[in-house]
Amino acid sequence: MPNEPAITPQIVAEHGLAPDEYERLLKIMGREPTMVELGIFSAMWSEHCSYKSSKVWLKKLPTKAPWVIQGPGENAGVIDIGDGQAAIFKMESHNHPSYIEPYQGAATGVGGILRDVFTMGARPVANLNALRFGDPKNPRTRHLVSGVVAGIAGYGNCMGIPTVGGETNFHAAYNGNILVNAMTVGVAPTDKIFYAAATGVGNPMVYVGSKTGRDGIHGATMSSTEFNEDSESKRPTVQVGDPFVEKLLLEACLELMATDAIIAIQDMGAAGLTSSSFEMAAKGGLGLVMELDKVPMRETGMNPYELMLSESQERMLMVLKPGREDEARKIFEKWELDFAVIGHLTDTERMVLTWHGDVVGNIPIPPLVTEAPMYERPWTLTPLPAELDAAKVPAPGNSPADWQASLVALMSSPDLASKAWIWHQYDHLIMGNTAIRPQGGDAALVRVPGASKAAGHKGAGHKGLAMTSDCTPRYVQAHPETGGRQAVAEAWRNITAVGARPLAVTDNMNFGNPQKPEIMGQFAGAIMGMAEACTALDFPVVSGNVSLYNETEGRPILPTPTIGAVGVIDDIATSVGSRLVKAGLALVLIGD
Amino acid sequence: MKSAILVFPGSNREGDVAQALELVTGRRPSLVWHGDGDFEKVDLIVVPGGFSYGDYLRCGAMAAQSPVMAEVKKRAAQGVPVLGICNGFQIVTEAGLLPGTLMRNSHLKFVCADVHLKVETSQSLFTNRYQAGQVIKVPVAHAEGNYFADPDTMKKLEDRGQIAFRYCAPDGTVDGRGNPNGSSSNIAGVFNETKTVLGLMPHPENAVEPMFGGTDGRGLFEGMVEALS
Amino acid sequence: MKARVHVTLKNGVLDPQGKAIGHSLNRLGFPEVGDVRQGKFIELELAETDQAKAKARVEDMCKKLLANTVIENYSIELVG
Amino acid sequence: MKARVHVTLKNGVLDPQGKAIGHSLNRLGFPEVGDVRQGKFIELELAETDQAKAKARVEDMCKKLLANTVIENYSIELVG
Ligand SMILES: Nc1ncnc2c1ncn2[C@@H]1O[C@H](COP(=O)(O)OP(=O)(O)O)[C@@H](O)[C@H]1O
Repeated sequence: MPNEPAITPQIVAEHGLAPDEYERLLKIMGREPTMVELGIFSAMWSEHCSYKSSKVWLKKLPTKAPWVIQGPGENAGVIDIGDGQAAIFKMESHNHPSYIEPYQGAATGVGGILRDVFTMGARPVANLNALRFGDPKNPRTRHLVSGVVAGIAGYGNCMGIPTVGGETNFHAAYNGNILVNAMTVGVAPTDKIFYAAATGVGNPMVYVGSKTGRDGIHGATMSSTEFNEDSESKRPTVQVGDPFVEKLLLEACLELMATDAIIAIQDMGAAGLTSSSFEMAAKGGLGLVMELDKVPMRETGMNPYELMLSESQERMLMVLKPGREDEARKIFEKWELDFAVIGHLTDTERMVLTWHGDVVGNIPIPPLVTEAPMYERPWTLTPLPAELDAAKVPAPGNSPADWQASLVALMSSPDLASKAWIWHQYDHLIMGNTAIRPQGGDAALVRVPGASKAAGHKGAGHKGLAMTSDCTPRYVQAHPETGGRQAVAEAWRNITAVGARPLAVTDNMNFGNPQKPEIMGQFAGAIMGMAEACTALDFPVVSGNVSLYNETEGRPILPTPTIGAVGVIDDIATSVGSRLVKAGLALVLIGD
Repeated sequence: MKSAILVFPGSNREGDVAQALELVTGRRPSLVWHGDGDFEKVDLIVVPGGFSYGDYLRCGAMAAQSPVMAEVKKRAAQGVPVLGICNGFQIVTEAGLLPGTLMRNSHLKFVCADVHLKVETSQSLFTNRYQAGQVIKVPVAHAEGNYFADPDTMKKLEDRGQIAFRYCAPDGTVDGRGNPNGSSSNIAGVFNETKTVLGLMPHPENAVEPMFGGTDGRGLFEGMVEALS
Repeated sequence: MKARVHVTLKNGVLDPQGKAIGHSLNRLGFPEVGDVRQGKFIELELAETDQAKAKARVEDMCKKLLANTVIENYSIELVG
Repeated sequence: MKARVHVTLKNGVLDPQGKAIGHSLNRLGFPEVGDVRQGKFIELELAETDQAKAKARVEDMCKKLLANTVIENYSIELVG
């Protein structure tokens, strides 16, 4: 390539690759990489894409059950919910972008998780979000809260997907690293689920959606490094979401999916075209030629490096059956979206990138994937804290006035106070299927469309999906194993409390810097606790996401393994909410 | 009763209103794509909620200029009933089928909540199943539902009985408490002069089933069936 | 050629956004701020070289789409 | 004194609104319209008579509230 700069150690470091990781790259390539190749390795081997610190631990989670159709490893998890229907769901973080630009960060987080779900063929039926902010007295907190909530509302409402639940907590440990975890649940016929594995040498690779701009270049590496003073300077890379285009993309994809033209499909999320193309080719054991000059571009003067690493939103990559391009193009043009054939599959197991006919990148795919760094980072478990001596904890006074004061203190604490001001900004009723709304019960409950009696559903009435998101970070901090167990158990209880059968879990592991043994120990402990609880409850983990390096100037967040759970109820008429519906009923306390 | 629901890029409550109409009429309405200048003869045209064209520029502005709306204006002039809900209300006002305009909510936020509406008249094909003064509970879900018209227009609306619904307290009191968006005179829905076009911000289509938001919105659909079948 | 269009609310039309911005500024320590009005500013690239023609076309765009003349005024500037 | 503030998206930042407006205008019979960008235009009444001081204060308002400097630029004009 013209004007290729020489790769210096400084450029390597700027790409977040450790010296030994760069050595590994040289061995795979057998030569010095071009800039675009370096960028690709850097993105693919970032913590965000490679899970290099967490993979060994994630393997310990139970992922199987007779009703699991697809566990971790695809865009989202898939479970059988009867009547020929599947629930497809996942949770994902957009923590760092939301701290930098709360509205757009949160909005594009919602956009990303929606794509993960509809890329598999599901129509999304509900969204949830788990939010952690810093001290409410911190002046920045107000700005972050209002921006994040408006961003989630702006995107989800425009998409027409009800946001039916979530959680919102405050703690000073999140002052410099808020958490924005978004979850989407979708429904698809079990025989119409789409996967990412590319097959068929010669088949066309097709790009659809929005044009590519210079948004979020280096986003994936940014979200894998700690914040510091100069993260402000990374600001211009913030992605801007366009929910209107995503709504068109959803409808266009579902319309094309109703035909049999698609072989494989994958959304462009973190590390955009790079990760989507590598994943599709690697899963199919094939190679790929991509003509980057054919990528629809929003700005002039873009180069291959920028095209491969851009995180522009609302884009998808697909492999079509040969000869079906025109049929597909018509659908996307009807929805006023870009459509471009940008390459084809080969049997070389290499990713060959061309730019106006010149080869600008040529990378062997299997070693990039299989020889990606994997770390068994040192870890020290958090010891079980000493038991509190109840006698030493000051008890509140025992007069009615004291009780009242305690109650007021509890009810006015930001964590317990009503979150109605948040969920009233979310359209939680659209689609007309919301049976249990926010604050209506321990889990949200949404009717499953198309599963009425007419569709052969065995139950007498409306089938529903119950969903919840739970975690109590201070428990996890005190003792990660117990806290991890507790989070799973609470999610399970919340599903059962509305009368549904808990089926499976998605998670979002939000932690600090994994290179610190005590943080890695929190991660390990939480996983062990979650694994234990999921196994005991027959509650497999089918998808999830890891967000590490949530630290500011060395201060980590509270360990926060958010658990999202889904259950099914055969007849919504048998569900129960948590409202006291009439006076004179008995209140009963059960359990230990 | 044969009905057509318009679909614009970004419409998203067309399924909700189709579900409601089907429930009440037993007949699936047809969906009409915005680019179609012509469509089959129907007894009712529904412009549904959503974010047509992303609600960019002004809510409803771009959709109002589409070929299908030119056809809708023609049919409305011939007396074909038109129901605009939420974004549909914004579209039909932008298209000039109804007076006034819908501005940003006074608190500037999107609001999704059940509200109470006072039915102002039962004398219309849309409201004949309700009684004047009756209070119903249906949800709203919008960021720009703050109805505004100049004083002359407001006076005309009042004088000619063109106000269909007003936001109110559960007991029917019309004052600031029940108003979710700052609308002038608590207006939630208005008619054209002949009461064949109705625009309203709330979503009766999300209040037609007991377990999914109640049934207070059902009357609107049943009333139309009665009037138009 | 480029057109710069300003779309502003007519006098007498309530401006909830402007009002909210004014309040916020007052609260943020800017008591000197009185009335605030928010409008739109739209820049258009035009493949047209004749000033007069361009002006007439943009006028038309304003009437048809860019402004809601029931509540908004517009003004047009041409550059380059 | 009055301040007129323009807030526009930085170069390279996606402008979904502008894009949609451009498409719409093309469809409505204005094929000459190319790129469209939408920004905000804010007018503020100020109880301040000193130009230099007013300028500094409005600058501050832009940074604190009126513009999102992560993705937006602003420019200030003082009148009267
Ligand atoms: N960020 C959010 N998004 C949507 N709903 C939320 C959010 N935060 C809280 N909620 C909803 O508010 C209600 C109360 O939340 P919470 O105080 O966490 O109670 P609980 O512990 O009973 O779930 C729940 O129904 C919850 O789903």
